[in-house]
Amino acid sequence: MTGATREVRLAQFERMLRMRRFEEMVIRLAQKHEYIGRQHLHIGHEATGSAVAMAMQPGDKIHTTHRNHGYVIATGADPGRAFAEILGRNDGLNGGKGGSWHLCDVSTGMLSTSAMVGGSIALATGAAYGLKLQGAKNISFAHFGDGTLDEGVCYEALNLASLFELPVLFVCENNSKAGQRPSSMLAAARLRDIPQALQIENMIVDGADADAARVMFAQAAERVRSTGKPVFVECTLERWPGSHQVTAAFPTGVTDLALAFEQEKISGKHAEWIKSSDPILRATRAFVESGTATRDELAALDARVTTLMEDARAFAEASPFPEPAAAFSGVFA
Amino acid sequence: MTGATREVRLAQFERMLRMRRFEEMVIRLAQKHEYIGRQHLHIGHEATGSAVAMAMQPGDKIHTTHRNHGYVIATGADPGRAFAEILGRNDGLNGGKGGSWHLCDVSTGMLSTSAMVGGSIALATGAAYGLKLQGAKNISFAHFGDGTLDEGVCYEALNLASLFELPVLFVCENNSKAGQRPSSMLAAARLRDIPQALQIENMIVDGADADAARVMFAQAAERVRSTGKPVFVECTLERWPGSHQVTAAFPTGVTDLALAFEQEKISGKHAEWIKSSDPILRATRAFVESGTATRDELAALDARVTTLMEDARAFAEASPFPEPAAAFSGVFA
Amino acid sequence: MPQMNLAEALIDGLIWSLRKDPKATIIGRGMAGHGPEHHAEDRLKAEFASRMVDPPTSEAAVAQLGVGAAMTGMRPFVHYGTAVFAYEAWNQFVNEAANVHYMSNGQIKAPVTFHLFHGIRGGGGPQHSGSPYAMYANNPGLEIVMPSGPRDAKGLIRAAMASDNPTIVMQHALLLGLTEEVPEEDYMIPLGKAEVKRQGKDVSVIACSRSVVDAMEAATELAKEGIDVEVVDIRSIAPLDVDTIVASVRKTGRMVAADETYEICGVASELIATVSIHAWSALKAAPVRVARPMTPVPFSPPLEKAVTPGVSKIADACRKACGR
Amino acid sequence: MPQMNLAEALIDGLIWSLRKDPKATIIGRGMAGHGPEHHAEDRLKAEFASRMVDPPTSEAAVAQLGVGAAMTGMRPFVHYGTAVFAYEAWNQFVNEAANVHYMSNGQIKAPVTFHLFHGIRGGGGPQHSGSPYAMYANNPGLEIVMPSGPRDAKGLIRAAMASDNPTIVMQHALLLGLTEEVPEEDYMIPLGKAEVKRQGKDVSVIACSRSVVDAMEAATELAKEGIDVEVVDIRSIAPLDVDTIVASVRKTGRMVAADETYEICGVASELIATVSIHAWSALKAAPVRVARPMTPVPFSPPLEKAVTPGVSKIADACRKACGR
Ligand SMILES: Cc1ncc(C[n+]2csc(CCOP(=O)(O)OP(=O)(O)O)c2C)c(N)n1
Ligand SMILES: Cc1ncc(C[n+]2csc(CCOP(=O)(O)OP(=O)(O)O)c2C)c(N)n1
Ligand SMILES: [Mg+2]
Ligand SMILES: [Mg+2]
Repeated sequence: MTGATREVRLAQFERMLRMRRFEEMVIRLAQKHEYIGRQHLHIGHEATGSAVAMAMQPGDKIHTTHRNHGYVIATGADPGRAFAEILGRNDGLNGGKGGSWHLCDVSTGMLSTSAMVGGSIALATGAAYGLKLQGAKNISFAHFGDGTLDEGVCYEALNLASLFELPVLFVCENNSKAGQRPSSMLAAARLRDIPQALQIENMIVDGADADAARVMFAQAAERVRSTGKPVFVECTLERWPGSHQVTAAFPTGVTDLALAFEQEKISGKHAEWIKSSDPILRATRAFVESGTATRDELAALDARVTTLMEDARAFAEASPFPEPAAAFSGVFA
Repeated sequence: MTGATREVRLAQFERMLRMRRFEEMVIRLAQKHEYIGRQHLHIGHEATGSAVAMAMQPGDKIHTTHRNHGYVIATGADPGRAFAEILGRNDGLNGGKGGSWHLCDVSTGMLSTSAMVGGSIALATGAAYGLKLQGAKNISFAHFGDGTLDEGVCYEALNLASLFELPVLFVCENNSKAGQRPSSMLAAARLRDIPQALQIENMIVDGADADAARVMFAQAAERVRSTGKPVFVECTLERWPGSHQVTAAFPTGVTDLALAFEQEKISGKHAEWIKSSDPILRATRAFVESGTATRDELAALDARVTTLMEDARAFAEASPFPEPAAAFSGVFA
Repeated sequence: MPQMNLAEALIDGLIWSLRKDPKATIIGRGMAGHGPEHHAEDRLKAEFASRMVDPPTSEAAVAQLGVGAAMTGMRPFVHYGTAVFAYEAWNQFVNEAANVHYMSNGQIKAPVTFHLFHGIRGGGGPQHSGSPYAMYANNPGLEIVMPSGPRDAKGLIRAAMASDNPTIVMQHALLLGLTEEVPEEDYMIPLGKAEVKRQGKDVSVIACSRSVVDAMEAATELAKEGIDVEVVDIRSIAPLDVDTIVASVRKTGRMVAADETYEICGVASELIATVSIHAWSALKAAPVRVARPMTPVPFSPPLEKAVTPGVSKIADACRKACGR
Repeated sequence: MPQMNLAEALIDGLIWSLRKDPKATIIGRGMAGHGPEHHAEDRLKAEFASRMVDPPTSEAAVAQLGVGAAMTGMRPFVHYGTAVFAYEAWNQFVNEAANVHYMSNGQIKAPVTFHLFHGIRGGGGPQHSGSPYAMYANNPGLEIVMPSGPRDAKGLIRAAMASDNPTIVMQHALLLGLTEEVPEEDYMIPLGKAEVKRQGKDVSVIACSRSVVDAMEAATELAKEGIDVEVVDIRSIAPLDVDTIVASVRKTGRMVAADETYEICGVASELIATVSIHAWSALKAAPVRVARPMTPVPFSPPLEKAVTPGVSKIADACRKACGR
């Protein structure tokens, strides 16, 4: 356990709940609306995403990948505008031009989502270079999956970061599956052998353990800030069974916090994931078992978050589609 | 020392001399002819190149880089046709279409020279895949420099070779300088940390020591043949001072075998390279000191090789330029 | 003749290729897409699982895996689920594969087939909607075909796999469900041959890929207005069948070039340039271009629609060419 | 006004860019080439060594180093010694840099400048002679300029560095030694503006990069034959200055498009298509195309010459356009 105050832990939990309830709403939106594109949900990654967001300071930058929703929400973008973007509406974060795969919010430091595998890691390395040249105290974060290590540009970016001593924190979400494949296709024994070979300080953390992840990222970010050099954190996660759904679905059901205490009620093909891998249920259990918060307190928080997401959804669905002419503006600055 | 017979060692030495005298002739041709393009000479790499060529068996394949001349000669291409190609003549190995940077001779297994850094290593990996699919007993060789490790495609190719267990021998000539740079720009402590991280068996050898290189490559090739898996051999070399010459020059002078025994006569700014890094002089010395061959024998061999190269030059210079119409043929098979 | 959708037809072409040539081999997965037609791949897997391999997300080295294997005599079919992924293999396509035969002076060939899903596909957004065949065409040494329907897809894939050259097959992602009668038996459609898909006398729409389908629909609509449209499917941008294109425009005297690559230096530009150079005197009016406008493809449906060449834009272009 | 060769002028443009904007920064080396003009770079190094960095041979990540830094407000100038090296960064140019502004709905910019040496350069052979600007032009979101002389090189580099967009500057490797009077002071040449480099009344040669130099020479030659050639240097393919091009052809009634990108879907194709679409009725004869034929560039000098567009091919094309 950690010495973090109750407030910090609850603040993280609230972020996690927002992330989860956001994604669950996305599934519902996808079931309801025809044009929504393919989604890569961040369910199961909330402990990591929230921990990363909490390690960020004002002025820090982050670049994400296709599995970006959690970061958008955790870093503080307006969920209504995020839903609106996913629906291609005028009030979307990107005015409808980007959609789910390109959500960004420069006001929160989330500079871009690249949906090309390897995009975020190299761009974040470039951002770190920019920050360094400007003498900023800020650092850059790169979010990407384990499959990204297959890409040559990822290796090149790691090398550049190490060689030029760039202040970038590499957040590798290892959900043990690249895309829809059974496992990452890297011939290394451990993912971290790659940054290790390139002399990048690296660590591993249980990416579904909220406290561990928060502590790890606080430390890692501090290392990057104090040394100016890159750090690589591998976050192990058990892939959410819904991840390779082409069409929207709730393979694990809508999250019910009560299940944290009623494990016997968990059944079905994905029981194992729900029981031991779901970071939300794990955190819920930890709060109550350690006496940090009561079930009622957590349920109340959840209710507030659920209402927030409901309002955000209403905002998004009320937003009109952009005028066709908008397609032609903004190609150049 | 090794148990190799005198014949094998002399055969290697002859290849090395051919390689050296070939390159020296290239410098002379470059001084004489206007259109010859930029050359990347293989001087100083002869121990490695000859060792690799001797480890090849009929049906094996090799892909090389811009620093390819040594391999072309060591694997047995006709030096006259190689000179002709470098001069852009009709009798060139590639009919004048390739020039120095793209010499190849399919009859000797030298499938291509790619002048794009990272080209040879990925193509050779593909060739190994082809050989494996065809159930051939043959293996594939990839020649490349240390700077190639900067390229993402190199990393990807290493990963593929390891993952798919492909019979490819990676020959990394580490001349400690990528291109004209003072040193390789890889953040790894050792080049081999990259193949190591990707679980590729790897070794290092003094690439300017003819015997050591020959033995190492014989073993390495045998490993690839018997396991069907890749092996990575790093060959350390001291970069020849002429390597970053934009215009042709003899910074170390035309090689005089006698200098192997008259070290006090070696002077000038590159004395150190000539004294301790030149693989030809090192081999000459080793022969005589171990009593394996006499100075006269070696000098006679050198004279034969020199004549051979002189004849080859004459052949090449007598070859006409191709007809302009030839430019338009052979785009498609 | 059985009905097949394009996904089934391309898988059929692939199956024939593998049956006929033991050197044919497959690198990649998801050959029939991830949409409702994806089950078409099951037949291929059932018969040839052992000749298929699932590579890492390493587009550049994977391309060379194919090229290098081809240089040893194999005939790899390398699939990229979305054309833009192959941007990571640009050098390997245009500067390695394309040069193998020429720069060796014919000593060696690279009979590899690259198969890519391209096009504005509904929700692909700025990064996943690319149609790079005009870019590839601006480089020698690659054969490039763009099947517009199931029958062509099967026959062109067979021909691509039989070709001794590196060949790129560009399949429009939105055509995978398109259905028509397709011969069951093995057949090839020669690379580099255009086909007149509809005879007409008033205006020639020269098109390829999805724009052929749109042009056929526009032609039906325009017939009601008394405009008789000829639709020429170029099928291949390299080689380009200049004769068939020019013959059509000589006949009708008017042309619309319709294609989904971007406007500037795109396929439609080339078609107009080709006709202007070779049949200028036969033109009775200025040629008209329907192409993807110079803007990234936005995600939002009404915006995406605004940048997509389609039936009504092609019909309007025909009206314009005919002075209506 | 001092005489400068193109290498000196481009370095001068760069020096002004660095002086005027503390956010300007340089990634790469050998900005003045490796030929006899390479010393021009010394001035830059003397004044700004601390703002230059020498990257590894990692073209893709190096492109993103520039793009990512640009997204934080820097203005990186990223140099590739030979244009084809940037093929390894294709995705990073056309699918990352080009989309940043649009897909964020204008939230963020990527003011990076990519600088590439292109062209058939004497001995470059099949793999090192690429001129990919037609390919880049077939993609939205990139500004692309091709200076044909020192004065333009300096002014266009300054403008590229001041632009808020990703900009590609394509320098023809063989023009580095070209000398003319270049203003010493700081100035910019607006991106996207063509320039009539020679007034004429019989035929318009629309060209760019090295072909402008060749066209000027051809014009001098043709003047002796009584053919008065107008030479339009488009200078930029994105944006394309359609008005200036069309105005010239409207004046002369005849056009030759001359450019070194490949024939199919190349810049010359675009120029002919543009004129055919916008000024068809002004044409008195079929347009003529001078472009790189569809073959890799062979190494051997006579073969290389055979595939190089040049003075005599442009002159012949003008004669043809004029019916001589
Ligand atoms: C350059 C490129 N190649 C392929 C793809 C297709 N693709 C999308 S997601 C993905 C898997 C990525 O795996 P990982 O990085 O582990 O992320 P995860 O989805 O597991 O979070 C792939 C291959 C792509 N988007 N970009
Ligand atoms: C993709 C690509 N990028 C850059 C270059 C330019 N280049 C030619 S040789 C070279 C250095 C290669 O170094 P190394 O692999 O160590 O080989 P060496 O010349 O030292 O033998 C570079 C960068 C190239 N040919 N291809
Ligand atoms: Mg993953
Ligand atoms: Mg080296």
